Amino acid sequence: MLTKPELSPQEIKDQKVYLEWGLTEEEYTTISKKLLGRLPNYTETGLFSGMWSEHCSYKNSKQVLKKFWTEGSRVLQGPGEGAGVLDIGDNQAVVFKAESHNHPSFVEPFQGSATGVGGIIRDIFSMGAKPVALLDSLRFGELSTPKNKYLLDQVVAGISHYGNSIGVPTIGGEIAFDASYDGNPLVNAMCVGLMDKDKLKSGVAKGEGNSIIYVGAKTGRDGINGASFASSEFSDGEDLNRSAVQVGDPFMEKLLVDACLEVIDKHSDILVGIQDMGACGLVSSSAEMASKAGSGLNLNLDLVPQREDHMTPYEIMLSESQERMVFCIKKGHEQEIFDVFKKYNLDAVTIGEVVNDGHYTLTHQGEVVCDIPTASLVDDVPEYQHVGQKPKHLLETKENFVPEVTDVAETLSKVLAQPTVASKESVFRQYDSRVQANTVVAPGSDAAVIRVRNTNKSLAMTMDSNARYIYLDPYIGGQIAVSESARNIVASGGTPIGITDCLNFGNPENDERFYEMDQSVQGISKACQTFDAPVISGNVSLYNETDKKAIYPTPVIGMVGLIEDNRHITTQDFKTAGDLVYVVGQ
Amino acid sequence: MYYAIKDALQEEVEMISCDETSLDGFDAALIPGGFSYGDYLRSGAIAKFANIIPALIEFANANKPVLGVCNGFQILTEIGLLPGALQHNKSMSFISQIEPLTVVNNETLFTNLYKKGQHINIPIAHGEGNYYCDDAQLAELKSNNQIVFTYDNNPNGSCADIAGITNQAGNVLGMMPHPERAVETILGSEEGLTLFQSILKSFKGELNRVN
Amino acid sequence: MYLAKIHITHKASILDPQGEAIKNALHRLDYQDVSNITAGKYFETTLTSDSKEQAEATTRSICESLLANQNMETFLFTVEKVED
Amino acid sequence: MYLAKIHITHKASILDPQGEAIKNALHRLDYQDVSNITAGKYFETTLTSDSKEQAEATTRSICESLLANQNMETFLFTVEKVED
Ligand SMILES: Nc1ncnc2c1ncn2[C@@H]1O[C@H](COP(=O)(O)OP(=O)(O)O)[C@@H](O)[C@H]1O
Repeated sequence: MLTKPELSPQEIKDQKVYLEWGLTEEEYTTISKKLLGRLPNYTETGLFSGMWSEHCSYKNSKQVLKKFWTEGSRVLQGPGEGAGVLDIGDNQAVVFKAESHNHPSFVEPFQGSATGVGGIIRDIFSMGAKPVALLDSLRFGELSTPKNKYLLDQVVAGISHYGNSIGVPTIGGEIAFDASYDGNPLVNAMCVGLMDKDKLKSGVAKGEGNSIIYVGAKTGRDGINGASFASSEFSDGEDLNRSAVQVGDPFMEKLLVDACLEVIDKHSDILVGIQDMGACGLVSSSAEMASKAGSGLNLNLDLVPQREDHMTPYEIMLSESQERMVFCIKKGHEQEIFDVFKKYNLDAVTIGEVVNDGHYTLTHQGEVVCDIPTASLVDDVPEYQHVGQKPKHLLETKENFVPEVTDVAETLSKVLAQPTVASKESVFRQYDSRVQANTVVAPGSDAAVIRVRNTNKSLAMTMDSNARYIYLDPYIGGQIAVSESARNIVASGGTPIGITDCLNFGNPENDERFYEMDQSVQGISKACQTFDAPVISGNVSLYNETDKKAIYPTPVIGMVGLIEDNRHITTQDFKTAGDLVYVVGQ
Repeated sequence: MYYAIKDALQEEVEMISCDETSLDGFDAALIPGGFSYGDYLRSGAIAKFANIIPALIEFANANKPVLGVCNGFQILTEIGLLPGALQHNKSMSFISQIEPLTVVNNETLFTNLYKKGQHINIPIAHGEGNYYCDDAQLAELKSNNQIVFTYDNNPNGSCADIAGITNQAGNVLGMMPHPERAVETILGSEEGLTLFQSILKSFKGELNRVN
Repeated sequence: MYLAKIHITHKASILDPQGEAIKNALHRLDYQDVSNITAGKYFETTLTSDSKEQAEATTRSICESLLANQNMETFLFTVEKVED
Repeated sequence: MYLAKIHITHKASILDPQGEAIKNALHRLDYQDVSNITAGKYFETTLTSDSKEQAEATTRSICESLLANQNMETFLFTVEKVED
């Protein structure tokens, strides 16, 4: 991909290169005939392929996501921004979101999981919140193969590296092993932040003449067009032709957090919008910010800080280099931002401005390399309607299987020895769970608890999913996942107040896989409503298949609960010999 | 660290940027943990060139108390205020857990409120906490009573179970465990607070407070 | 006995945060003549293989399977015969 | 322009946790002919110094002050002239 000479619009059409980049025939036709009225050039085709990928556009899942219950009295910001925000009283708000980094973690487990953590942290502080906790939900194939052991070790090391270095405690999560994740491990990370309610920021670019400022690390050829890559199935041979891996630099991100929070704190009046550069890098962050306000943008790519020589516009726009953010700043106040970033030794550069014509225009070395309606990248993406079909395995009823247990003690110890059931201490001891000195309940109990400094309140949080239940009954299974989270929160002394989710599924174009997603989302939604815990953010990871075999349907729930009085905090362990043990429930 | 002093100890504390060049007017210097400069190369290696370091060395040489915790300990060895070095943990992985320690020397200005031989629980969280020094150095540490804390079940491979040492003069303490994370019951332990109270006590006894 | 000397370096175009951090530190310290620095790894292994070819094959194999992360790194090695 | 190649290795008398961990991993993987392995660091720096002597002096100085921790590590380097 790096050395390919740039093809002309006609060559792209004739050689059907867009197919390689993940655009379908129909999509390409819509773009050239309906949206542009001409053939898109090389750069434009690249931008469309990234922005129209499932990862950026949710074109196959929007229909389902609309079914989530997103209301509730505490919601300050529901799905649609970098992260969701809930009111927790006293002018304070909790911000959280979960994100998957499945494919990158399979290709390069250490950096893949590390950059997953870096990305989710950026989503949190781009809302104006200080990141206070991380959680992770992991799935691997059985530990009997060296490859899966390697993946587990490296993924955990990557999370530990990034989270520990940046100084955000990793305080909870879950891990399970099953053959269905062979070749398709799941690495989902969740970040929770705290902020003053009135500091809430959003990712928007508006106001003619306002400046678009690029801050953070330089752009290199890392993970070019990773989003369209993440949104396709892969086969075993692919290991060989990968594009350059993204490498995270937690130290850089630590400076970035501090600098961004300083801007939000002290220069709020000139900060129109802020967003992190995640999937599809500069194009997706800037185009989404503009589309929210119906604005256009003029960007000069020569001004983008670059780490490597001779980068093409396509590479600059679709690079997924880490630790970068975009600001929209009121015209004339740019220097205030530069001064803040200078203190932290970080790049901050004006790369363009907001315009009112609705056009997304890029220039590079004096030439216009892209001139398309902003809306065509974001709002005009087709939404696909799928109709699910109940999977075959659910139609064939089997006889109830009743296991025969002869030696209870032996069976119990066998069950406890299962990696999925066994203690996860060897994993979570690698995570600094107490940095920031607010951790009241560290990993090892039901939910983890972080106190809110200077108040008598705490937050409980947990991540849960049980894919087998969902495989066997997606609707009820979805409810069970939320209920398990809620039990963990309640058992720690909290009241559930909201959830985030990561929807990990197979290919949605397959009716049975679609059914699993659709039904489990409805189950989740129903349970959320019952618990008065709305869905405020989330992420979708589809096409988790290797050689046509899908993972178990694995929607992961990340739930946060509020503990109104720290005296209510409860831990899981038995306290004193002789205490009575009760079983409650059905 | 900042909150441990401000909220738990209720004393005046100020954060100083590594770009400052003076520690004038301060009674004690506390170097917290936390991956300075990303811990690239070796923990603390790059930090040793921060602008504040000459002032810190001068401060220590003037016999004022200096405490380095975790990354702070690593920095103190890198700049030569404490002997030895901190290597990768024997297991090569990061370890975060609550660790039982023994107070070996309670006659320092950092430990005068502990009992000799007292067992305390303090969290550790590090990847490079495996203390190393050569035999001659170790003999010297022992004969000068510079070993202040030892691990009860050596988690990282440190020589002689060392968790914390002072310099010869006894005014510089470096330790891998985090006393500042054990200063409130809600955080699980108050046994780290005693260390900060000890510093305070030795002050109230010996020095007139500046500020 | 054979001695293998193995060098592992970053592939070009992969971000090398360690090299960057060191370079910045050196510039702050006024080593103005250092224009670039890249950080890599170096291993020395002694092998009891029967022949130089076998020692080379083993070395290549451990580089590929363990020492180098071929997503991001390349390796180079030499093998020489040494006294037992 | 000069190119310096710098090797940093553990002093022989000091246990090298990284080398040990790798050796154990190799033995688990059944590389029986690997009898020992030591882990070190490798740096390449380009220098714009005026002379080879100056490039060597700079390299020595950055090794001593930054790259190696002389409590436990030793360094070795070579400097060669390269095309600009
Ligand atoms: N990947 C992980 N990261 C951090 N903590 C984890 C991880 N996996 C499990 N834990 C912690 O281990 C404890 C037990 O987890 P789990 O076995 O899922 O318990 P349960 O089934 O009771 O929820 C919890 O405190 C959980 O947060």
